Amino acid sequence: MSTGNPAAHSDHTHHTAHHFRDADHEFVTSKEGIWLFMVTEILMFGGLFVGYFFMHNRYPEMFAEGASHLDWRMGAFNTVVLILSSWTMALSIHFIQTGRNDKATKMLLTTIACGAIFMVVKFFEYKAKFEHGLLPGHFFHAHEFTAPNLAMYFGFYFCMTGLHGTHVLIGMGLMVWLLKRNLRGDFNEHYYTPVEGVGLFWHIVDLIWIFLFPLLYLVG
Amino acid sequence: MNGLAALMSPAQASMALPSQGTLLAAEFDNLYAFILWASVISCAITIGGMIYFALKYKRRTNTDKTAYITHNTFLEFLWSFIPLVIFMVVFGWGWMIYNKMRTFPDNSLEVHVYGHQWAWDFTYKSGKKVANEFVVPVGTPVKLIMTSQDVIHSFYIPSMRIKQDVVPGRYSALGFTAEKTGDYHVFCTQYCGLNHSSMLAVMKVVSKEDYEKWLQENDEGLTLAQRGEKLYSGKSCVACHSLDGTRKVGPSWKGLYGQKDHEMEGGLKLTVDDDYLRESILLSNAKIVKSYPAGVMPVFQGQLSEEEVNALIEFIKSLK
Amino acid sequence: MAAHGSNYINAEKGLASWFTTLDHKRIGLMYMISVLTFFLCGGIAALLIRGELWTPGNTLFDATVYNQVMTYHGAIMVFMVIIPGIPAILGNFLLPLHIGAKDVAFPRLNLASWYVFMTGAFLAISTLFTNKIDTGWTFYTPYSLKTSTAVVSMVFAAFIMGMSSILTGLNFIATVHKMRAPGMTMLRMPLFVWGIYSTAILQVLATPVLGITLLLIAAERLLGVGIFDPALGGDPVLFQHFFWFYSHPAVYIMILPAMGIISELITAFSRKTIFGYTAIAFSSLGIAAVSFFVWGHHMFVSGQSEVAGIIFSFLTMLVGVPTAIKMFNWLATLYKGSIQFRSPMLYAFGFLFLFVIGGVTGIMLAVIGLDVHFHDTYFVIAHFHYVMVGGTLMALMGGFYYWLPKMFGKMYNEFWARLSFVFIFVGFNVTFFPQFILGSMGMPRRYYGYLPAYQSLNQISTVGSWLIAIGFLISLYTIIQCLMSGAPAPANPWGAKTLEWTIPSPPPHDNFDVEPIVTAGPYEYR
Amino acid sequence: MADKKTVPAEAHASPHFVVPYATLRNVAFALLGFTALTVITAQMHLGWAAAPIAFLIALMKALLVMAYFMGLKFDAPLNRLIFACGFIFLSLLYIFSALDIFNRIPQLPTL
Repeated sequence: MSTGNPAAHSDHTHHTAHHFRDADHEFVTSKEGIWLFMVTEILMFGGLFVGYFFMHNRYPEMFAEGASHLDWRMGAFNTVVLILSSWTMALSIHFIQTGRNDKATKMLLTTIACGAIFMVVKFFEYKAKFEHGLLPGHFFHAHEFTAPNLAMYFGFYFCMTGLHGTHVLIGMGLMVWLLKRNLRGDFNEHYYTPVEGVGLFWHIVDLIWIFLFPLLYLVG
Repeated sequence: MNGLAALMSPAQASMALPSQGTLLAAEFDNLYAFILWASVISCAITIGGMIYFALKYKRRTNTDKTAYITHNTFLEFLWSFIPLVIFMVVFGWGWMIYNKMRTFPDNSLEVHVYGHQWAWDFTYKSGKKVANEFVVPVGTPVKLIMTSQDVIHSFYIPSMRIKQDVVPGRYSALGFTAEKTGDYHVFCTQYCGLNHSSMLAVMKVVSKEDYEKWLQENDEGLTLAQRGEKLYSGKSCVACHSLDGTRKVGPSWKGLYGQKDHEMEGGLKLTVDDDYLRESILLSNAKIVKSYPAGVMPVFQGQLSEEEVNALIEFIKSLK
Repeated sequence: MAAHGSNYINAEKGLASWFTTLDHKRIGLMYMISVLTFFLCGGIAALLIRGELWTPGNTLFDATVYNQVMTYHGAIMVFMVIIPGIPAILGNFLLPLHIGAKDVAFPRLNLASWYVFMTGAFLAISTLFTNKIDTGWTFYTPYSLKTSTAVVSMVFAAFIMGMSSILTGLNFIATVHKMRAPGMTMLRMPLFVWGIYSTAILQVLATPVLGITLLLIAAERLLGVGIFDPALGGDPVLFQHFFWFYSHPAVYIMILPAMGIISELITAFSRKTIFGYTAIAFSSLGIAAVSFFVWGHHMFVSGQSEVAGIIFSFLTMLVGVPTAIKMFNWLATLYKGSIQFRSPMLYAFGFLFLFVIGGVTGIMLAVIGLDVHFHDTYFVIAHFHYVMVGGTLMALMGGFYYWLPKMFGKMYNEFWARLSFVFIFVGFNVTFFPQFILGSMGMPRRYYGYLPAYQSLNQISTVGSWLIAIGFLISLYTIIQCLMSGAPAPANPWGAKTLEWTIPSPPPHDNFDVEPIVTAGPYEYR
Repeated sequence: MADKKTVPAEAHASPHFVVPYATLRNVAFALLGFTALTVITAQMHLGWAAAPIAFLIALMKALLVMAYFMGLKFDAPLNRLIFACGFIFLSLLYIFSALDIFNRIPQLPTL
């Protein structure tokens, strides 16, 4: 099939799949697919949030006590890190679109680094919780607490941040893949669908953290 | 053909419904009859129409011309609007009945119902406790206040046309006024594990005098073995242990006492004596009889008094 | 236009070419083989259930085994047969053909979703060799948290199969939006596509919530978080909300594509344009939308608040209207048609017959005052089998017979196909009609033992299940015979008007040698 | 629902859009500003108002991310509708469950 792609041909130049009319057709279709996938992410995390709201409504004191065990400084720091990473992710798309792939590489690297920093901070947070026995459910063995079912708060804490952290790790893995392809010269201003897709995924990760931060650390 | 007979016989409650235990059941049956007939008529129209069209417009030749009819707004409005009206009528009617079901008079006789795997316990205001068979007076509003110890159960009295899930950690309620004396089945309708289908109870509706007399009854004057027999059904041993030698979830009690070479999982053989029975009742999972499942029987330590254990063992001894 | 030369079946050779294929038609066939295998498993479980219920006590096995068989019957039939059934088999095969596309939007994703589905399915089946699960397919808490069986493996299996369902759904939505041939406007799409499209929307919007719910069950069991566990301060009724938020729309995931098939069958075998195309198309979307806020009718006696129950009862009535519209429009399509009694059409008649009964009993159950009595009795069992088996399975069978010539380029034996219909249809009614009576008499569902008074009706029902089994065996024979020695099928054996009949049977690898340009609707029988 | 144009791909002149660098930078600063604001308000211990304020700020941040970083402001209307569906149906889950849960007689388990 013809490539609807006027850019220079290298071995890795993207060829429009045979069942699409042209490159634009492929792009809009892929993008819609990505958006549909993002909807499922929202609904999946959303279910967890709904559960959180109902339980929070039932046990406000318990949740407040749980939140007091978290360090809001770490949460705030991680929020800043994720916002910056979201920005650099958006920039890497911007640079590929404007033909500056080397800058995009730097931005992708920064994004991965931010993800890594986020996970390191998360690691230290988790470590502190483990040391204090602030673990979910059956594993909870902290001393000095008042709410009888404080274990539930940490159940939520670990489920929500754990699922979110898994997404961060997946996102980082995808970005390493993007980085490799970008260095190989796969992307140009006409073809950057994978970058766009991973970008949207990464923004979802940011979006969820934007809500998790006040929910778990501030309001409690 | 009991079911079909019930369906055909005009004397019975029609439409295969159980007997009517309350006035509300009669109202229920009226609504059901209405919907049933409306359904029969709509089925007759649609299925009849289908068959009529299918036969009338059967293909004659391979070049039949068909009418090109794309739509008819008036007809389409009609067959959206008429069902909607019917649906709204039955919705409102059902709502009325539901409201009555969920209204509990202040002067109701309150009975606490406690569901657990796989039996029902009932506690009366007087402190009287019974299991799997409870008694209510006729013509008196009754309110059941229900909760569960373990998983969700559901309390269902078909003749009263009422049902309510019994949820652990909270109370739910059922209310009714029985109109006729007699025995009524109670089912558990929320799947609750192994013996879900044996989680039955009987509701005895008796006259007010009999009810008062029953309330005064107590265990005095019964032999130890007789008391054990009451506990056998009361503590739901009956769900898993037969008295006639048939194999249920657990071993039968028939001829159990004194049995020699009673083999356990792991090969241990012992003679069934008072100590073994006592341990098997109180710490049920300490020894498991060979080929029977472990961890099924609840632990009764702290649930039974010393005297009750004795009564049960005496009852087992009496089963030769 | 005989089937000569290259087609999608012989375009590539060898087993490996099937496992790496990106062709939507081949993937459809792979789904067909897997789903039919699972259908056989679920069917055997059904026969075992009915066999055990021959007597009130122990007939074939004890309560432990009964509860497991009942659970696997439900889980297999729901997650592995009916939900993937029509969309993944016929949807995959037909959607691109129907809209004049070369393939679905994301062929690789399509293959991936088959692998994901099979992974989940094997995990589900593998629990049979461990601690067999006994919760019922609904996984109600707290029982599913207390039982010692393989709940975690099973919920992960269902989670994985849910992911597959999501991927299929989003693929189909993008396909419908973006891959239509020139001139194929939304309102020129066949109604089967509308059914699949509405289904896909449900798959994408509802399944993620099931995903998180199942993950939470796993978390409850592994960690003891306590959201759904009353012993830890959770709310088991909240679980039911989460569960039915998915599982009620899932009912429409099962039935909407079936309704699409019926529209195709009725027009083709009446050789007449569909009555009220727009009404049927939009009623699919309407049903899909409304299905998201009626789930509470599964919970009328669960202990949810009475206000919620009444509102859910009211909203449920609204689903009845678009369903009634479809029903009457199909009838009106028959009017002044030229009706041919080929076996697919017999299945369509069977569908209409059974679906009306399933529908009106659905209304009975939606009336809150009546449901209090019928809830969790055999009445409910009978109702949803009338809709799921009498509806979905009838349509699936009709669809199979309708498109078999297109799929394999061979005609089947009409006599055997009709005989199979007779057995399935009669057997179905013999099996499930008595269950309405049992239900009104008060026999609860999921009962291993029952009152002796219920025995005769149960025995009638069991005999019916054997008739159904014979019917499906005849169908199996018919299909095998068709594949082995069927006469070659012409491109358009039925004289139908949708696009798939304009290309040879079986279709070539790329579907359309020349991209079709659509100038009219799908049912232009003038 | 879906666009009814004959050939969807040709309906848009070009589906690509570039979000200007300055816009992305401004949004990033705004997001950092909002983060600071939410931390500050949380330190003020505003009682019942704390939660609504925190969520209002989170909502503003989320809208900024969606509109500019994710480019929904410039994207095809259909994609906007699709993404909105996620939130609409999530709110259905919440609203109808709440309809039950907040209408029950409050019953706390004996912990």
